[in-house]
Amino acid sequence: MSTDPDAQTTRKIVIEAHDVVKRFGGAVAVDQVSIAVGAGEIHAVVGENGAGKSTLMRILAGILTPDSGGVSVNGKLLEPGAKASLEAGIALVHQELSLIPEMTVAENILLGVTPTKFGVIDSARQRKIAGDALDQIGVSVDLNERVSRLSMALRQFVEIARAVARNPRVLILDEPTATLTPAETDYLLSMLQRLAARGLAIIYISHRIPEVFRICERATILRDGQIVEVMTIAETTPNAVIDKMVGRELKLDLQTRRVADPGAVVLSARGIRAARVNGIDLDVRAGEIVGIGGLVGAGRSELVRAIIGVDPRTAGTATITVDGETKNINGYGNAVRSGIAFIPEERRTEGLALDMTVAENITLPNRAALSTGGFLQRGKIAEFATRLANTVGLRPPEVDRAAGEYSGGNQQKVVIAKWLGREPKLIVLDEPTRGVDVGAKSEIHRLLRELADQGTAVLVVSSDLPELLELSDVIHVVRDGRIMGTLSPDEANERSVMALAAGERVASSS
Amino acid sequence: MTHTEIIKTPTPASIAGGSGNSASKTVAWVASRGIFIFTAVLLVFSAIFVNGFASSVNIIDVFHRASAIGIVAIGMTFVVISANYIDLSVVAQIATSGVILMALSPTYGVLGAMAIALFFALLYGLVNGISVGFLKANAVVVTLGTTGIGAGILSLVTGGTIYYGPTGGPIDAFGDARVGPFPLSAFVLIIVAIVASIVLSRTKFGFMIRSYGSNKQATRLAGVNSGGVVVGAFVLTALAAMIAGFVLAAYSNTAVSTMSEGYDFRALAAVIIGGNSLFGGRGSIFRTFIGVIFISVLSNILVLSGFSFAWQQLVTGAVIVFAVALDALARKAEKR
Amino acid sequence: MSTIKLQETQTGTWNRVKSTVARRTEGRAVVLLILVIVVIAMQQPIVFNAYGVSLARVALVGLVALGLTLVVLQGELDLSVGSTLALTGVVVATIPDLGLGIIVGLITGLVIGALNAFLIVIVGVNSFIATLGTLFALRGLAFVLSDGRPVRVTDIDSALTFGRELLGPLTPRVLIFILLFIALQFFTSRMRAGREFYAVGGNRQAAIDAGIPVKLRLFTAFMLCGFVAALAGVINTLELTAADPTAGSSVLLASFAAVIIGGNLLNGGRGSLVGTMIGAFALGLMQVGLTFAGTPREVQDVLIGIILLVAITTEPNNLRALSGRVQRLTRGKANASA
Amino acid sequence: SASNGSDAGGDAGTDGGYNVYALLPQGNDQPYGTNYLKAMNAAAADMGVNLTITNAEYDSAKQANECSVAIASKPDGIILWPAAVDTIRPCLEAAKAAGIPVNASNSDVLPEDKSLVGTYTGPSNDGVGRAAAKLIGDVLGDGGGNIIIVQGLSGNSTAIDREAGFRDELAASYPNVTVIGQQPGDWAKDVALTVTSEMLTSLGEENIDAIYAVDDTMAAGAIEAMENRGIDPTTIPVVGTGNTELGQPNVLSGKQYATLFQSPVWDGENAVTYIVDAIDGKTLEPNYFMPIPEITKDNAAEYPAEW
Ligand SMILES: Nc1ncnc2c1ncn2[C@@H]1O[C@H](COP(=O)(O)OP(=O)(O)OP(=O)(O)O)[C@@H](O)[C@H]1O
Ligand SMILES: Nc1ncnc2c1ncn2[C@@H]1O[C@H](COP(=O)(O)OP(=O)(O)OP(=O)(O)O)[C@@H](O)[C@H]1O
Ligand SMILES: [Mg+2]
Ligand SMILES: [Mg+2]
Repeated sequence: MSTDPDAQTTRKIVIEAHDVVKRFGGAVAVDQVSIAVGAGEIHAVVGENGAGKSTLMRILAGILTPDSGGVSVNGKLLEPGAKASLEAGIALVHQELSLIPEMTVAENILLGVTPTKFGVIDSARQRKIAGDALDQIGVSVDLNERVSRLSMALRQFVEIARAVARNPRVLILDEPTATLTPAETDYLLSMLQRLAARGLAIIYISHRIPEVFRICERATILRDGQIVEVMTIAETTPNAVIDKMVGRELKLDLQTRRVADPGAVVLSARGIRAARVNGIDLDVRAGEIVGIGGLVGAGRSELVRAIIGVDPRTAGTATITVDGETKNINGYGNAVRSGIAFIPEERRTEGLALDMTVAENITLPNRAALSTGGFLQRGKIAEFATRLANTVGLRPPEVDRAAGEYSGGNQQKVVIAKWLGREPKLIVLDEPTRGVDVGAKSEIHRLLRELADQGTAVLVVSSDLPELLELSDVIHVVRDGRIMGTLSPDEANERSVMALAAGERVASSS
Repeated sequence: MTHTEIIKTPTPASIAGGSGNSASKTVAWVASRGIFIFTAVLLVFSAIFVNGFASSVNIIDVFHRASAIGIVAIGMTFVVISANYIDLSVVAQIATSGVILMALSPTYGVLGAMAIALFFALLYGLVNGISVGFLKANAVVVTLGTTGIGAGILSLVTGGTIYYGPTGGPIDAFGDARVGPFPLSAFVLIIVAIVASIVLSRTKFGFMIRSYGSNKQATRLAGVNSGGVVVGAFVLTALAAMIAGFVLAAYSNTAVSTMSEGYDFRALAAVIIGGNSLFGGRGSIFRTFIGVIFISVLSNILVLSGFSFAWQQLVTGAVIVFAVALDALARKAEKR
Repeated sequence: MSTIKLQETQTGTWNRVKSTVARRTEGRAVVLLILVIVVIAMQQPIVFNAYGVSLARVALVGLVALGLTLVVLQGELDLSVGSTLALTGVVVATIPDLGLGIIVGLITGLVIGALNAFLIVIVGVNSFIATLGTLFALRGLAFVLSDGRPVRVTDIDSALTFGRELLGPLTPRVLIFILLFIALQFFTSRMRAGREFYAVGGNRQAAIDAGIPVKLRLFTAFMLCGFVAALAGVINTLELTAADPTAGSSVLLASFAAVIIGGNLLNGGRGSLVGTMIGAFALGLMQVGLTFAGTPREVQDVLIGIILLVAITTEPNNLRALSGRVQRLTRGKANASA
Repeated sequence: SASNGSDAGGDAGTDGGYNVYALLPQGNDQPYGTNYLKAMNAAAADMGVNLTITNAEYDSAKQANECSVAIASKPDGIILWPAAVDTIRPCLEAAKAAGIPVNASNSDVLPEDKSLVGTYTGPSNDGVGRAAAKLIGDVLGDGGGNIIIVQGLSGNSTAIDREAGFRDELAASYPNVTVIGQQPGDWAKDVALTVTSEMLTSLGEENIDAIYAVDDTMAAGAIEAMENRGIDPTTIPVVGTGNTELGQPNVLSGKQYATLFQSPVWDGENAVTYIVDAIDGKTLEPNYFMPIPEITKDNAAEYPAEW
């Protein structure tokens, strides 16, 4: 496909991808994408969750081999494989951290390129190079510390130092700021500009459009694995970029959002403390959607998991009230029995048994209803599963197919479907649409609204700000395991949430 | 026999369908059912070429070889499918129940002795299960430990005494009993297989074991008491080991603390040759049953053909390697 | 140029010590070893006087465990070490020329390791299953080659001299054991290839992404493991002047125990040869002590079983899981009563 | 000379008593070993000997280490029941160097190692095999015939020695008797039962004229195998070894043609008796062989089973 209308660069092209295609099963993650980045350019790649950004980057870094198309550096086509790409000077900072927990900072920074004398690690040089890399990005950390003992932010910087240490021609960063505070982010961005000034080609992925506009020269916009357009930042506006990303006029029209009439309190948590949760009080009412905002690492997942007993609490109590009867939530099993449903953050590892069928996955939480005298009712199961699959709009609705065969969005629908069977009183979702494509995403949103309208209490953790703003009747913003502020729909906007999440109002105490 | 399972490990690729990978899918289909084909081939081959294999007396011997080990393997399948690799302590468990049966029936009667054996079986199941399920300890190490403790105590208490029942006594009678051409123990094996198969494939509990083996976290987050599931798996294994102990003791009307040496890995071998996945989730009792038949027939014809112990070991090992290699290749073929 | 501070850097020696300790994985092994040493010092001091003998026992328990550790560090397992030991022993004994026999024996070990690695890395069989198969097959081969009988080495006298004390009361076995430990410890802590074992075991995808030759590392580990098992077989054969095809039946579980007690994580990425060494010392010294005391073998089995059970069920994270449950339960009660 | 504190069985009657290590490959884990130990401990108690007993579970490397442990604790004497006779030369030499008398028990050392032991007490396993061969050869008569062997655990030295003696004797004196089949019964009745039955199947009942089961437990298995197939055991003579509690009834009832009485009591007692003599520096014969009476229906009653 041609990208004719797209903005070209006058710079000397360093890295180039030619019509790369990558499929995962049926789903096409990257479709006929071509991209060229010049020396000294910071090039943004933006798109919604699941647009194919990370996949494209993994292809550029030689970690994934494209089904067709290729990657070339300085006009030379690369062999497939990570090694060739590394040698060609491509360094990737992964979205999900890829450090070795039990190795030291120095070892991690030079992983794969450890300097040696006759096979013996040259620790002096190792420490020197690692130290220099950290200096270049201006971060100070004990080189002998085991990475497993570092904070998320610090791990992120170690990852970046690791990329820099290979003094690459091309530096790729996949959502590096997701785990950072504004101060840290600010620092990172200026750092990238310094690196670019030295002639590095930088590819920068972020969901935070302002960052893109601050440092990037051009932006490649992906949607559903395809290039929508390549824009020159100087000649466009954030709204234009967002619209292209989403493929429709995205207006958060607060007037037309559903009017919630919250009923009685269903979930009530008081003084919740746990690992990385430092004393939280929180209520969720029937028919109300409560949103939890904050940065990755703020402890939101830990918060909700502690409330409903997935992870142990160190202090605090949580109660659930169903038709006037109030029960303590001690332990997760008890929570589920009293009408709580939980859609976890990690779909593939916590949400589904991927190699079991959709029907079996749906049966799991409903096993009691679907069995008599300890025996499963097969006929009943098929009928039951199909009904729920249709309710959530699973496509295709073949419940005898293994869950792992479905796309991310459909997998998430299955996770939700299996809980709907229990008609939960409270449904807790952690990152409900992470990696879910646009269509599925809006369907899931519709589903959640309907549930709320039917009087279900909903508690949503999301890093996806538009989603949070769109769904929530009230938003609690979490930082360092504390609620920094609570925003009503009319107070809530990207700015106000971010401000709280970054702790700007309470800068002194952070 | 009921027999539900997910034959292939589904991967995103397997719905890519379309061109090219249909061939590799056929490979996968054949390979994943390899054991059934091999067993059939082996049976036909033996019937034709191995002198005396098809005789009714020999069928009995095949079943004698199959029954005790088969019952253990069927029990072990629950531990394997719950993704816990192996229960090494079955060796100690079999001997314990066998010795208790033979040593205590004179005083407490057969049923009394069985009741006492049941107590110890449950003890084994609970200790193993709780350590693995609730203390999250590695199953191999835990059962290695309980083996040392259990076998040590058994040996301390009984010494090497061979306990034997009166000839013609109830236990001996059971051991010698035939139904048609088959020894009673064969029916015990088949009944255990059917019951186990129903439990694993039809009941809520079996479903939870499979689901747990397939994905521990997701199962727990669906509100399943995952620790309890693991305990259940180990208890079932222990019960099977107990029954195997009875059968083994009855077969020779004797029991001694060393009667079940090697049953741990031999049982696991049967489970694996059957094509059950060690990663859990995937598999069935029927597969284990076939694996047991395969191994038993194999050793039977090796003896019939006069192979020395050495060659029997060598061939058995080679067959295991071949079977598991094929299984792995099948999974690869699917991924492609 | 400005730099930002993201962590409270560890200051003061005490904090350094604390964090250093926190990094180690050998904690429980050390505790056990101290316990054993104290008890022995009170009950069977002779264990220390006859340290040559005691070390020989430690070497007997620990040698194969060293090789096994390399595999475990990568999150794999090798069940075939016992059979490898037996087979190589027979090979050594059946070849008339002792020198040649030893070389062929050691090569056999490497080949077996390569075979295991091939099944696991290339064919893609789970290591537990693959080595279960070779466990049977190699034992069978040992029986075939030896016709099921012990095979006596031709050159008994040279073999005998090998078994004798070489340095003070230390036999070659002990010296080889110590040297091998030093070599492998150096390999896994100072050499790039060895150090990368931790990456392969700790986060295999990340290791691949970083361009580490993961397959090569796996091959290396399994071949080293096979080599060490073979070495043990050679040493046994020389010390005993004969090879027994039934040898090594207890080796697998004993080595496994040493590795586990040594605090090596079976999922890989965490642990060390030092830990295995400590584990081997704890087990070996305990066994010698119990032997001196004439404790029945059964009692020894029970003791070791209990230690294993305790060692594995007291892994810090397991305990945390447990305490979490207990807390919730107790809280449950409290609330109920409230 | 007492170097270790253990006072097990220590009897104030004798001056502190001798400290003796008994390095055994089996013990309470085997029927024979269990009764061997009983007798040994009893004898030791009488003679005021402090016994330290080890069980190497037929792992010769383990036994070698236990040997050096023993030598290190400088006992007055060592009783060695080899796990594998081929592997004990180093142990014997070390003991000799340390000036500790060693007697072999139950399984004799190889001829070339004979000079290194004070004496050997126990059955002649080779002799046991030969005796069995005589019994079978004689019962089959000049016509000879075809026989099968049910062996002990593969690689076990007692089993190997008995088979060797058996085959040698056949070759020497009964050329018409041919061994047409052999399988390990692992010392276990159930295994023996299965393999015998399978050999009967493959070789044909009619072609088998006698069975040598290396011990009575397995003989019992062989007999049951025949009974299960409706063969009258008296028609195919079975010879075993041990005169065990399991075997004797079969001999009495005639189901088992004969056995050879091997007494763990004699074995255990004499091991102690002669190590004391050795320590006391008495001159000893090279061997004190356990009498191995041939037991048949007729005389079985005179020999109560011991294990
Ligand atoms: N290993 C995989 N197997 C199957 N599907 C995958 C795999 N990795 C990614 N996908 C799918 O490919 C599509 C693109 O994923 P990718 O991670 O590239 O999106 P992304 O743009 O990085 O999203 P995000 O902004 O959330 O990081 C998604 O639908 C995702 O579910
Ligand atoms: N400082 C830290 N130290 C250790 N682990 C951390 C740290 N910060 C975050 N994590 C881990 O990273 C993951 C994301 O953090 P967490 O889930 O607490 O944040 P969140 O607010 O839920 O963000 P997310 O949107 O990623 O869920 C969690 O698994 C958490 O355990
Ligand atoms: Mg991404
Ligand atoms: Mg989270």
